[in-house]
Amino acid sequence: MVEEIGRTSEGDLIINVGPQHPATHGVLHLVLTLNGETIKKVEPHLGYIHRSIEKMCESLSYRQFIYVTSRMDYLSSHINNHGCALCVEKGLQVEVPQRAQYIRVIMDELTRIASHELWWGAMAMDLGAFTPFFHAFRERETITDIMEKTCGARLTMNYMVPGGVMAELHPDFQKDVKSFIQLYKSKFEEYNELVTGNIIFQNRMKSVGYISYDDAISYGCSGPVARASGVHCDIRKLYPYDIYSKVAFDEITETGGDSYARYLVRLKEMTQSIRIVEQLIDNIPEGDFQAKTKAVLKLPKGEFYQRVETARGELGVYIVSEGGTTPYRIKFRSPGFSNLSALEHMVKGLKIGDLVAAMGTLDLVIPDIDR
Amino acid sequence: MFSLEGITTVIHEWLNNHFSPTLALLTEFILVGLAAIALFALLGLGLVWMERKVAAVMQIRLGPNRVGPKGIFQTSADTLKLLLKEGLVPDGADKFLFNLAPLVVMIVAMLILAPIAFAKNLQIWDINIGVLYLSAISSLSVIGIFMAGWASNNKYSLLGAMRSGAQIVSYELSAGLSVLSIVVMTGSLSIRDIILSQQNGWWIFKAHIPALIAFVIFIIAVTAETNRAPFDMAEAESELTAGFHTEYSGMRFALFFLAEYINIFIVCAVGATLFFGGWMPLHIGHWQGFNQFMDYIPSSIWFLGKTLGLIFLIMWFRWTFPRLRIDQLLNLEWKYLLPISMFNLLLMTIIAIMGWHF
Amino acid sequence: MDVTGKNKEQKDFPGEIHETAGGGIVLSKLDEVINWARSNSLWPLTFATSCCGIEMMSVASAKYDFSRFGFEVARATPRQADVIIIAGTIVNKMAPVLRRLYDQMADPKYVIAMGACAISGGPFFYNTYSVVKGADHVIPVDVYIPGCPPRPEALLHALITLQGKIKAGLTREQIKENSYLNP
Amino acid sequence: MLTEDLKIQCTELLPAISFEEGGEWLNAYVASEDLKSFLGKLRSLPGLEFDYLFCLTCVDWKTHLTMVYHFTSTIHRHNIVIKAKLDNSNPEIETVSDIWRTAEMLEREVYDLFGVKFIHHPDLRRLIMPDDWKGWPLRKDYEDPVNMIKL
Repeated sequence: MVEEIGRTSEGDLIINVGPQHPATHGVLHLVLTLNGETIKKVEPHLGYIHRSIEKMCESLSYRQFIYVTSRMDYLSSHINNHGCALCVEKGLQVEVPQRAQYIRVIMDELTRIASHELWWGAMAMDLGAFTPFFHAFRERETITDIMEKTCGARLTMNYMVPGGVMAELHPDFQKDVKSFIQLYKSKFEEYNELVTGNIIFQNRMKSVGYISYDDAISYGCSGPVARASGVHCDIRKLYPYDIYSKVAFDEITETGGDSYARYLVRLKEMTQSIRIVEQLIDNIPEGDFQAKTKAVLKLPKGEFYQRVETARGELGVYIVSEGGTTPYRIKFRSPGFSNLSALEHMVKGLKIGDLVAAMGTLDLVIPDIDR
Repeated sequence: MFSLEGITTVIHEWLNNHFSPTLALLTEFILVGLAAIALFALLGLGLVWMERKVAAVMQIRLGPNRVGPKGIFQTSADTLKLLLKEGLVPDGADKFLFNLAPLVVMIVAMLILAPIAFAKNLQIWDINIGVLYLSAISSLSVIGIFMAGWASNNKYSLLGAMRSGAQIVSYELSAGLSVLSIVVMTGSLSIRDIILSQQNGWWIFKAHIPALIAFVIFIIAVTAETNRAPFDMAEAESELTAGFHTEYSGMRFALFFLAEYINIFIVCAVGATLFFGGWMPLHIGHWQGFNQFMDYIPSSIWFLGKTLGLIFLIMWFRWTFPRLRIDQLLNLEWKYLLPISMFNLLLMTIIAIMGWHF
Repeated sequence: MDVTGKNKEQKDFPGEIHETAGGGIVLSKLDEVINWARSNSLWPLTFATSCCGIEMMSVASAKYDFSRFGFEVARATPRQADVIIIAGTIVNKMAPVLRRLYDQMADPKYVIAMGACAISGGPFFYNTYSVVKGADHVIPVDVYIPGCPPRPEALLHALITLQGKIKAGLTREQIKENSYLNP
Repeated sequence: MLTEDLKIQCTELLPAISFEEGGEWLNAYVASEDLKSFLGKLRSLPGLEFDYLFCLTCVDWKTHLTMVYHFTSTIHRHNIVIKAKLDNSNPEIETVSDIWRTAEMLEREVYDLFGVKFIHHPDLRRLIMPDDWKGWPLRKDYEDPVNMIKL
């Protein structure tokens, strides 16, 4: 079908977007079939960052494999680790101390805010506005500093281990988080002024990349992408883990189904995450931060599945155990993979600019898709 | 009062006294050419530096500050590097057009410089159809961009060039109409006459709200014509990697880069001339004292100040607005700006005929 | 020679000023001026494969701000970029693409391998069927930064080291060029 | 719907179904020939309506492969896991990509990594590995003497 000069037999233009392209946020490769500026077909090609994490996990112990998952969806590495830790705990039937549960949820939510901040900046950059990126990073760096103090890393934290968390909180943790909340609240209005209220931005976003309720379900979308189409799919609400059942927060849904709705969902989610952190930060109970577990973990024979809500959607950790010290098979159900599969449906018949806008609001992290 | 006029007159007289008139004219040609090229280089370096500093301020950063005081030599280093960088020509490219395109863009930018009045009596060529000349020449730059896009044999470049063509051709109209509205007021196409007609106040104040509308349309249209964000469809970094100059490297890319800033300077200079009186100091009606006080500031400072103010405005756009989509861009022009500017021109004509302006 | 150029007197611009009667005259070697320009104008390619890319973005952000050194003109097209920062793992499928990107860049070009994956295939990913064990199997690398991911300061340090290397004439290309001239 | 009710309803739909005890959700084994029609019913029958396929994968058990489908219903909020054993040497199964569109990409991934052929799949090509790649990397017998260290 594809001729040498990059035209189909119908005379449509075929262009490659990626693997190195500023809008793909990594090494996604899209093959677009264009009629003028109008997109006729989008074909994703994956594997440019396929590091075979699933195969590798088969030879790593239950403590070790969690480290690798930080590198999967590196923007919500805490949540990845959390999901894996929960799945191992499910197999071990370990009760996690209350303190660890609180710490985990606070960390998850801070990660979610940091991830959404970065998305906000990167998405604005995709649309051609450079300044929001720097404003988003101003707040994001504060979170990174908090993480660094407690976890010792800025990005790939590896803080959650089976049985709890790896280390005690930094003494300044609560103070820092509170000052971050103050900062965030004082700056949040800027986000709306700079981007949300901008008429060009709204025109670029509204009724672009529409996906209906039924299609969102059929394509297996999750997270903000599905919630923007009105699907209730927040794992934190539906299948609460740790202490999510005890905290009050709203599941944000929109009915628009377009890029603008996805944008709003993420923006409002940041506020909800702040709300969760505010509820928990003063009430972290005293006690152990880690349950007593054996040095070498052995999961009983069986299959364990744990779903968690990352910043991008539903992450599933599926462990098949043969009773040994290493998993027999691990599958990560990554949110980005399913969200990406809906891309073609979203942008067919739109312009190239819309592809960038739709892809920006999908918030793809390519290593999470390729694994 | 300090004036650049003195310098030019001295040179002119000295040359004519010592050489034959023909030789003097030729020497003047060369001098003017050299001055223009030097101005180009200076403007390019200065404006790129300014842009990076403006961006830094908008983005709560510091901007270049390591190379020279406040980083003022940063752009010199960049230019020198680009000069020395390998200039690649892709295999599939049409080599002749590929090499010609940056030159066309550059030559066009140089040509528009001719009728601009930099200070009182400092004008390369006081042509009596100055404004028409500006409009005519500035629309040529699209040919260079088309050439670049086509000759690169790259689909991104081609898309960028196609976008640029559609964009420049359409925004030419509103830019032209808003320029016309000032011409209607002045009754002359000559840049000199337009500036002199603002002796008792700038047109943006004298011609009431229609002039303001014309100015807003002018600024939007020229931002689009110079391919600047939010209308940088031809470049569209996040969509087309680098648009029409995707395949350009080294010196050829530097020429495009330079031409962009020269074009900004020129359109802002034209804007300042038409709406803010060019080198004409701020005069208010018949307030003799105030007007005389204003005259103490040299005319070149007035001109540069106004132009830089407008350039800052255009840079401000770039660093805050998201990019438009191609169909929205064309809708904006054909459905909004063009009808508004036509109506505005009518209004201006009525004001001019009835003498309602100050 | 010291790569960071510390043994020389720190100067903004190569060359020296000779005081003469009518003012100063700047004398300097052409090579040094060229190296000065090249080292102070390193435009990176917007290229990132994984986690390190986020730290690369952090370096661009206001807190670390590599625009101070004039690095902020990130070019999306390899033709106009000077330095490619390999931020993240390179897998077998990506390797030809990386090679092609490098080939598309105009000389002189420099390469920084950022993070453990780009240096050696990573702290974890050495035992897989798909990962290239170090980007220097594909393209030559000038500066390596360890870390997983390296801190933004580390990337800044790497860029400054690269500047020093260019100024000292010790990059791969410069050495190659000299060996042609003085065999 | 409770697990017990689900069990009864599934047995009614497909008498040959067998259940696996243990696990968080209902685990059911279905013969690979029956899978497509059975899953079609799971999707459409009122009261079941498993409209959300959230995980589709394969497990290599050395003697055979097992396809694993995780379903949930966004209406009734119940979950089910359907498994189908496949022959190791020539694994083939009907595609479900026309029922759940997310399956198209997921099945391509499984094909790529396990070599399971999905019959009637609209576009069954390698998704992740290069097109000229030999072998199915996630199979247990996959060996790469160059790149992988045997532990």
